[in-house]
Amino acid sequence: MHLFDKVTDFATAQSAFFDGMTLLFGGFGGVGTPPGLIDCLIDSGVKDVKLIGNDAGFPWIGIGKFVCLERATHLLASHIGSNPTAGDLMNQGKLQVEFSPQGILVERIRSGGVGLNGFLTELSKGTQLEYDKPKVNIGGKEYIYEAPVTGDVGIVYAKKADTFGNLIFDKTARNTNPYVAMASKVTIVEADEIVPMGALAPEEIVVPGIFVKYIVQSKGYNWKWVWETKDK
Amino acid sequence: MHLFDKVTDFATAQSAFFDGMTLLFGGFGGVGTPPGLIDCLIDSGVKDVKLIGNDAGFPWIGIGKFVCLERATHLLASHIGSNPTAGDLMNQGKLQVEFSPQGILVERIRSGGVGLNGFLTELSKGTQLEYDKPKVNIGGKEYIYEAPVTGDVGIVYAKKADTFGNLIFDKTARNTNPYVAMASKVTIVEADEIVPMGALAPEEIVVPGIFVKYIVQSKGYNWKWVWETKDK
Amino acid sequence: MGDERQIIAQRAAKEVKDGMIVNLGIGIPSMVPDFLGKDIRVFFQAENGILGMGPTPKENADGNLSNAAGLPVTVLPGASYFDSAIAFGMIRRGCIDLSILGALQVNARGDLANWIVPGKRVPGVGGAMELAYGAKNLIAVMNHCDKDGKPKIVTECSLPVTTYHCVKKIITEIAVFSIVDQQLYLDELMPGYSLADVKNNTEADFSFSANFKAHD
Amino acid sequence: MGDERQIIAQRAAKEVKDGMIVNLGIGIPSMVPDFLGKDIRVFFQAENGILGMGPTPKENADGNLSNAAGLPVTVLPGASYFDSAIAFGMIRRGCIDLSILGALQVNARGDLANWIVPGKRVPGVGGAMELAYGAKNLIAVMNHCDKDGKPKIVTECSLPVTTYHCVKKIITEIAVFSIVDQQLYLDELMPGYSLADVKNNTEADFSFSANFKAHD
Repeated sequence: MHLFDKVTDFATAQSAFFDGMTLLFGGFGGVGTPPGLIDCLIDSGVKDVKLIGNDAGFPWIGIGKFVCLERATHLLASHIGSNPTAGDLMNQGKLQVEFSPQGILVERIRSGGVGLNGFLTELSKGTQLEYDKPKVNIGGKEYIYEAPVTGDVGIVYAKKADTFGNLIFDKTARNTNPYVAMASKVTIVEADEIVPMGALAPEEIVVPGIFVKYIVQSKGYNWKWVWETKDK
Repeated sequence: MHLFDKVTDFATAQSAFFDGMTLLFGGFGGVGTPPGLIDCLIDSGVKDVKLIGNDAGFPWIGIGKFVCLERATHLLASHIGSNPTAGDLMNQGKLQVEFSPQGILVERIRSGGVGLNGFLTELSKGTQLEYDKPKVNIGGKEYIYEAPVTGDVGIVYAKKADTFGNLIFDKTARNTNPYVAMASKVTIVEADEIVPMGALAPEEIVVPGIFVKYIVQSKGYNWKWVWETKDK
Repeated sequence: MGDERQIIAQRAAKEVKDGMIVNLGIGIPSMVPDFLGKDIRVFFQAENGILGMGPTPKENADGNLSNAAGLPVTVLPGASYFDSAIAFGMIRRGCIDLSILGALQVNARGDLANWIVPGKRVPGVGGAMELAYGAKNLIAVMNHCDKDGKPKIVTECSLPVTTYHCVKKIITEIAVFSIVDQQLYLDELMPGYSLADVKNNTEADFSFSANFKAHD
Repeated sequence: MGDERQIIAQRAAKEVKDGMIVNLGIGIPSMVPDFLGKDIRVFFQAENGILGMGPTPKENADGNLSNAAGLPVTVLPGASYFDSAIAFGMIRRGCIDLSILGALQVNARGDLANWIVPGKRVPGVGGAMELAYGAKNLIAVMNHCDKDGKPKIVTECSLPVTTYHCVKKIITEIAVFSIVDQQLYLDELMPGYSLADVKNNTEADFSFSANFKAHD
């Protein structure tokens, strides 16, 4: 696969998934989680997956669909409030959940994505969310060490991708996607539209293609349901 | 000054400068350092300034003009190669220079800009650039602690600003400017063009106006000289 | 109950001043914009990546334009989109003038508990910890007592704390409190409630603000 | 001298393969693009914030479009601009297939010294430390000896080290070396030079590569 043509089909993208992998997923409350790649993940049959992303989605939207299948062993997320099944699995000991403050989690993903070795913060000091994270004393003050996060595979949803993998996003579907793209060994992008190199202005590109491995054509997103279902 | 109208004149912006301040400046080899604000800084007469930015500019471009006036006591930068006067002042003990790897320096500025407490890296381990930075042992491995950086004042060059301070940049004049804007208590933006709110597409904005205090109208930039002078 | 929540939101709206950057939590806080005067121009931030949110769209909601609760929104002129790291950068950096959050418990020192009821509800912390840490001013809005009638303004939080010493004001359907230097002060009574109502329904000890007033 | 530098750049160009992401330092490395074949499609990255740099503009140079050395460039279709933090994120993350840097000294274990001559030249490290740390492959290009005729391929660096164990190949006007597992191997002689020239001008001990060849 040449540097300048990373467009492929879902079947090829699917071959990147494996049992026991750490999977980073973009999205915030389902918005911006690539729907076709979630179906592709479900269809792959892989299990024992360690999931890392903003939240557990909804049972019918985003990563939530996969979480409900009990094929994930771990979830690192900021909340699971929108997916009661995730809470049930956690209480039954079937899913190990680690909570992180939302902004700290995306910074941990970014830290991995830019090749740094984690960072210090006082944010969760003295709370349950300290867990057993290392404490570091700098200048007489104690901070929590937050480790970098990387994924074996990352799944990303973009508005447009060129064939090199330069990405732009759509409004609040951007959220964690840029850092998921940067922090994964194999980054797979589902794009609403795939365009030739040169079709995106250099200035508007949010994620340079250097971070992307595969690009697949989306069949469209489905998270308008999030609130449509709520309203009914 | 209302949240939605931060446009002012150089005289008002100048009142933000004070003796002994820590000044963050955007720019990379002079490109992207706000030329009007440098002149404004020189004209202010302030002294004992602690400077933080990518490099020492050229003697006639960027922060270099100010450095040559011997009114800075400290410079934290990745190189001073393009400004021999900076090297002379350092050797004479008139300017205390701390070198940082280029990408680590911009991450230190970013760390301050996003309200984190510094980060770990193994980058400069065992070299002179470790200085006396704290070492942190995580999981049996030793890392260098890089402290966050913030400025009392930050000077930024943008292509366009709206009156709220939303910013877009021009090509490689972007460089460190977004993080200088985020990491300074008083961020002053010199913009080539000032536009009404709504004139910039929400998607194209690189720095949200929330980080900006003052906006001044640029009289144009001058760093084409960088290489024009070299060629002669 | 629905009415009480609206009354709380209406009172909280008075704390929103012209020119502020404001972040609103889900539940009661999300009702605050309905009660803002026309002369109040503020920018609402959402931690999923918007600054400058406008009202809920009447029709043609965009699936890719929602607030942090996943509900459809619009944007005002001057709005910007950005990624979640920048969104929380703003929050931790202290760029949010006012954060209004729901709460499960607040104690007299301003400790906030709003992320977990062990063994029962485990929603997770979301962005609450960073908002509580970073906002210049944090107001907790909530019903004065929980569903079982137990006080939510307590001497010590029995629920796990989200952030210590962060709440600066509490607004309930019964009263408004301030917390200054880890001391709880009664600012005012809400319409229809008496000092006895406050005393009977508040576990934490409190003093009276210098400008305590029974009604507006 | 100018000619020698061109010969070094021409040899270095052979290491650039189709589909690579390449970062070039200032000096000799910046001449490498002049010697690439038409069938080699690569993307050049500049750490000030470009991926996909094109050739130097013939006229109408844009003052806001330069490479990391401040020299005017153009961009190719598919290029992107970004800030310096992302630029170095790419570099540390290992996205650069090949970095070609100038050097003051390289020792037999691949330690690179190229940022300071104490008491004389104090340019500062710039982005060299990160490129040396992060690039998948690092080639040092330099004259074989310094201006005083002293060998630059040394047993131990006398100058402060930029990064340890990072150089994988050394290209000079006299020879090409590889460094594998901290061992120095002579790969080939450059045109016009003999093995005696190499031995006379190289301080570090070296072995011969399995595919050592005198000339191309």
